[in-house]
Amino acid sequence: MTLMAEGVTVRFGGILALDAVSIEVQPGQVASVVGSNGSGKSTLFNAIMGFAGLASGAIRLDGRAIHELPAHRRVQLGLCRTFQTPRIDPESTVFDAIRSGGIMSLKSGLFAACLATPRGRSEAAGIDHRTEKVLEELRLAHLALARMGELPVGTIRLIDVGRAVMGKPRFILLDEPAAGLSHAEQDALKAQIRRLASEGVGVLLVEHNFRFVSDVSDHLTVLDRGRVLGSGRPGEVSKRPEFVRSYLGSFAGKASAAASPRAADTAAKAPAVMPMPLMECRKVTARYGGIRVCFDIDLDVPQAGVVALLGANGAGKSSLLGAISGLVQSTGSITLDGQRIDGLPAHRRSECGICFVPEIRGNIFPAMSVAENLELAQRRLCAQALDRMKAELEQMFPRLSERRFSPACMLSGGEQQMLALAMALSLKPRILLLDEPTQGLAPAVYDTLEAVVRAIVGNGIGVVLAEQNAAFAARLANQVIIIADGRVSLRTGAEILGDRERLLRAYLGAEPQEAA
Amino acid sequence: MELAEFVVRGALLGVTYGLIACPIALVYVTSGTVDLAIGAYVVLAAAVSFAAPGSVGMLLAICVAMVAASVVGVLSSLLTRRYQGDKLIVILASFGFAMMVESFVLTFFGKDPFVRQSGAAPVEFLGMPIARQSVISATIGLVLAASVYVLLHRTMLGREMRASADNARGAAIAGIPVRRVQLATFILAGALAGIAGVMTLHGAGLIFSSAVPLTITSLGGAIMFGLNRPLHAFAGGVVIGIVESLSAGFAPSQLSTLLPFAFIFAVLAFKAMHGTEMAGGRA
Amino acid sequence: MLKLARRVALAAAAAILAGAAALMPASAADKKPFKIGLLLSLSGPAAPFGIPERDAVKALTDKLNAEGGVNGRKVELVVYDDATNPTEAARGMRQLTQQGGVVAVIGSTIGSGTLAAAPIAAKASIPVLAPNGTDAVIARDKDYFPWVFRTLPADGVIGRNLVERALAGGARKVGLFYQEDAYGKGMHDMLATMAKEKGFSVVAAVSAPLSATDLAPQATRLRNAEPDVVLLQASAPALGAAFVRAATQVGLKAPIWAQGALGQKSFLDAAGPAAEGVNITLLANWGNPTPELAEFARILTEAGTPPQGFGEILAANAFYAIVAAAARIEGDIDGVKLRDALEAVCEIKAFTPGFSCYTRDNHDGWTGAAMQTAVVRNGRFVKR
Amino acid sequence: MRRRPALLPAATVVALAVLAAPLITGNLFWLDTSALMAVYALLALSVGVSFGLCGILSVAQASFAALGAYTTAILSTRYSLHPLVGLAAAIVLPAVFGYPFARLIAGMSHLALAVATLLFGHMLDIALREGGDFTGGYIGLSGLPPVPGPDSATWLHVASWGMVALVAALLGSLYASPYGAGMRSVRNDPMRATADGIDIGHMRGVALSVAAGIAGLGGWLYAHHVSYLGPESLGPAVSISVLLMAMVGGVSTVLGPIVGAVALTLLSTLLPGAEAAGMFYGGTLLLVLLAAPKGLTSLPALAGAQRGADAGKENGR
Repeated sequence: MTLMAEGVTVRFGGILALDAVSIEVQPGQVASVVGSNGSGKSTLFNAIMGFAGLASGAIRLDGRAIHELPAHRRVQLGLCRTFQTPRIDPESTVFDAIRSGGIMSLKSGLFAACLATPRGRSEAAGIDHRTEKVLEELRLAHLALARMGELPVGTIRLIDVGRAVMGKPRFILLDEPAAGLSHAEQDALKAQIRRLASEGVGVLLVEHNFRFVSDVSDHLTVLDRGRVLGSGRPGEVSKRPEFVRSYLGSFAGKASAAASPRAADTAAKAPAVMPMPLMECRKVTARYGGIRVCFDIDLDVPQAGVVALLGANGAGKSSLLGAISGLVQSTGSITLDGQRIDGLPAHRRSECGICFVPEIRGNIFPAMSVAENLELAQRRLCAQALDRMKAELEQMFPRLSERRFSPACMLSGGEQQMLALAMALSLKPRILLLDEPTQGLAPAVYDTLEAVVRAIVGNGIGVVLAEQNAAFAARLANQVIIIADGRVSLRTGAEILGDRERLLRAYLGAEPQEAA
Repeated sequence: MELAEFVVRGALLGVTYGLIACPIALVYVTSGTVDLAIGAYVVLAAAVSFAAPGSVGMLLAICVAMVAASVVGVLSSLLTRRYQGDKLIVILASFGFAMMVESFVLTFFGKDPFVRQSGAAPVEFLGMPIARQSVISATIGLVLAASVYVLLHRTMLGREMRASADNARGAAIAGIPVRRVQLATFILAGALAGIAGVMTLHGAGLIFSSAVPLTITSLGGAIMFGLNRPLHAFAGGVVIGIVESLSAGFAPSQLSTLLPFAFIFAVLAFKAMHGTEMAGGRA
Repeated sequence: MLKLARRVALAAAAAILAGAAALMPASAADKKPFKIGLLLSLSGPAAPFGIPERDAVKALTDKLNAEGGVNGRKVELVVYDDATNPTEAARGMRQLTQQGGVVAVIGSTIGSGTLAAAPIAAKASIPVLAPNGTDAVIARDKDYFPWVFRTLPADGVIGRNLVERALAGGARKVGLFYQEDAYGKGMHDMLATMAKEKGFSVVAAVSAPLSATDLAPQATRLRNAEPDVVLLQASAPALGAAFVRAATQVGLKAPIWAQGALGQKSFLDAAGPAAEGVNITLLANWGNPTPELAEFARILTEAGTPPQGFGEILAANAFYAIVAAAARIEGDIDGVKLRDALEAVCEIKAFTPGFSCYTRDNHDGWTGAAMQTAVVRNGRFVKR
Repeated sequence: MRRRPALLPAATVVALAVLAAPLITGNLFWLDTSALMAVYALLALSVGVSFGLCGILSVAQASFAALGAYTTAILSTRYSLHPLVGLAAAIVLPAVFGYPFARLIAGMSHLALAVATLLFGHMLDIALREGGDFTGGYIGLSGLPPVPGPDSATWLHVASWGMVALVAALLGSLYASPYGAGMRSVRNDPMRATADGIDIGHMRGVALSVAAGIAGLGGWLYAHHVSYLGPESLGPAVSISVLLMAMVGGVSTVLGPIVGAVALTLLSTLLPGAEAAGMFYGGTLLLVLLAAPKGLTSLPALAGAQRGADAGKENGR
């Protein structure tokens, strides 16, 4: 009576996404998987559910190998999952969204549905009844008729859990269910998870919110770059150094001593609050369609200074940067050098000097060569400026000229990050928005990256740095803003780096919300 | 030898399809939609060039095709701006526009075929007589395909187009006005279709109702090898021409029209079964 | 939408006013006018035939009315475009017979349109004059047979005639190019039967859809089969021209015998020098006209629609058949009277020779003698 | 009111048909138009089920109708079977064909699937033309028996719209049921649907099968109403125009395709005809698509949503 993954290995092209990972969930147990971005948590879910093929290993349910079965058969056998990015139809009602989780349990088919036979109707009524029950358990009954698109992301996640529960699963896999949930919603979710476990359902949880994880889990597995780093009871695991490293950034432990003085240096050069910020954001709220992902955020960016946005995955950092750059729908005001820019389309904001480097190097053109990428970014420069820019970049990123003719997608992660920064600089930005520049990079690159960002700041550019890797961010930052659940949870100077306990608390959303 | 002749004739015939398939793919990569009026621009250009002889007429014809294409470009922009996502509406709208153009051509340029023959003697190629015009058309077709390659890979506009296709978000970040680039692609597609029209006028000729069959065959050719590569689409068009020719040359006449359709259908079904579809199309 | 509705309303009002204006002089005349319905393909693939048909009837009607009409009765036309679609043809017939108040219908341009529409006309007791050769249109076993009259020789008759003339020179190996529709396919099937009867062989039969443009592969296949003579069964001028051009290009040297439907100016224009030497069996030859035909050409040219091909002839045959029948009727004209009168018509002011008589059993009227052989010389059809 | 109102579309159809009856009976042309609208409405509903409900962008609905129409035409002319026998065959045959066909093409992207189904339509068209005496070849089949029942004008109106209302009632019930919700989730998000335990391949097969059956019914009505059937009658061009009808009316509701069929048939009847017809028709189509890209039935909701969005913007500033 267990769900087991045995030595699961998954490859995407040449990349080893999971390397012989084994994990086990018992009925009535809550097991969690934690790990940084790109550690393979979602891939593990996909492998268990049948959305990703195994290179080797096995998935067993009650001892029976199920990894040859198509995904929907596995669901029918009693596995169920939620998605990290909720997959919703914004037009459907909450009631319908939850109800759809129960459809596979229908015994009557098409004819019953078309003819509305008594049996079909009673089955439908049964599903409706269960839906109502789940709504009540989640304390969402008042929202039954609301459209999914109008709800905040936290509520949507909760609904997604309800949808999974509807299928009466024996094992339920929750992919970051607590990201973006308010405390009250988190409590409702915790209660729901505990109830499920007490009813004998096995729960496998992937979650960044460590407080949440430690509250509900019986067992914890730490994944790091596709491998199991360690496992055990939550209380024990969180004390192990490898966990802290994986969670706060790979060199947090070793760097903390060295980083503080450097950060303090920078802080001394540029005071935490500039008298006249270069960019001011007031009450910025970002939304995708109808889903709001961060709320009323104020942000000032000084010239030649670094503001670090910290927070767990899904806290709303990227959305805020997207909102500032014009790629994500938003409300609130954004002023650059006294000029309102919030009404402009993204490419106009780029011309004004707002330059965004999205996560995973989202500003480069993978199919085009390095030279073409740079030419595109430099196309507005006059001949003189172009020569100067080329010389500057040559000096800053010597690797890039060596690889100028290879397509960007063939570069290593570190080289791609350099290209992404080079392209951003080519646009002559005044404000640079960096989203998780360290994501997926080997720690060896961190020092280079740090030097580059320092050089950029030295040129008088204001930088907003969104990072999960707190240690890396804090080495550069003049000001640190910690975002949890789409809201500012702590606003402080770089000195917080010295106080790892407090940083961890704020980071995990345990710090009291910012006093307005 | 016989086989070779049918292949060569098919390739010559396929150049026209290729020249229509190529802009279909161009529009698709930059704006994710399909302009079903592309065949209508071909007919429109042929009609204008037929009515206004000489090189001025040809230029005028190509310009008219570009103007018509820009109408669909603007429509596409309007429709996607107001209602993000649904590319099907744009495709249907372009079909509506194609109906308008066909009717316009019939009303103002008449029902008769648009053909202008040179009367030049055929040339010998590997011992087979081939119309001089076919050679010229094939040359123009290859030159245009090469120009599309050069445009995409050696000019800034081309890079902006590829960038918009490769990573629209990144393009916006780099300050590329993606919508304007998309409109430019529509107009460029119109120009290519216009040239195809003028070419066909001097070759096989066409009539007001040729637009839809041309579009469907070319779209089939374009989609076979991946709609997101303009040059692959061109090759797809040429392959369709060859299949048509072989089918006309060897199959019983009852089957000769059916086989090219069955060929495209089979390629699409094969791709879908082997999961290469994802790489082939984004829609 | 409101604007559209208003525009439609305005257009309707204008149409009513115009209609009323047109009625004024007619009502002032001695006798009530009668209406003829035109159910023709004015758009879609068959528009190249439907449009000249409409233009010819319009020109002839204007002339007739100017001359005082038929026994003092003027003729009015009600036009419906079936868009080369049998569904629309059926609907159009319903509109013409129910709302149009017509006493006869000319149409449809192609056989399937007539086949779809004829039962409706029969139910409404309105005679139909079909300007197409599709054999099934005049099939005796159909309920609507008493109501349909053909205004040219049937496809079977024309086809047989063409084959006989083409083989008169002693050719034994025949190649065929046909367009993929009822017209082309009918020839293909008949040729196979005739080959058995007469002992010649069909060495290659190739086809293309009406939308085809480049026919070099088809011409090559025919060339490789080395026929003595090539039959060309196409009605679409673009397709016929594309074929003869391809034939010249690929070096297909055998003489080409084309079916009369290609006897059109647009075929000559589109084919250019490639048409030189092509033999054709014509219903009427605009290039070498009889005095009557020259007069018809003058009427058409004055109306701004100069003659193009055979569509005008077929439509004129239909028109004059109706006129001849109407002339025999005293009192009010209705469908039944007109049909009965048509079945007694032996004299039509037709431009196609070979009209025998419409009788109760013969609704075909024209025989193979209608056809005359011509050859293309210097861009004109000349008598062979 | 959590349930979608299952019988509302059918009731609306009945009400409108009754209201229109006095205008139509006694006028054979409008009666004819009304029956044809019903045929198109059935075909557009078929698009609604395949694309609107389950996300299969099939451009072969008229070809399914042709399958049904030819089935009943051959049965009633060649074998002199009663049209009601043909009715069963005309629905069942396309439905049985639809399932494996859907499994074959379901892996394609929207666009490839649209092209493939359009090509299928062309192939069927050629097969029918080359079918010789069996299918009537290029000439088609004529002299089909009329729609069974009293030979009265009103009956045709009642029978054809009765069929539409019946299908609308069945579909209304399907759309409102959990099973229909399953199909809708296959359209919205196949991955999500899989995670809900739905076999999306099977679901698509069922949806296309139902759609083909409805199209077959439309084909039956066409065959016995027009009484002539040729290859052009229900060819690929009709597939495209019924797709347009469904989209113009609103493809994801039961009523939308019916509204679209009525609207576009009226449009083509009322707009000036002949050579310039395409300009008027195409132009009006563009205007409608610009005004209501989610379909005419979405117009009221759309106006509301627009107001909401404007209000949101003002708040934001």
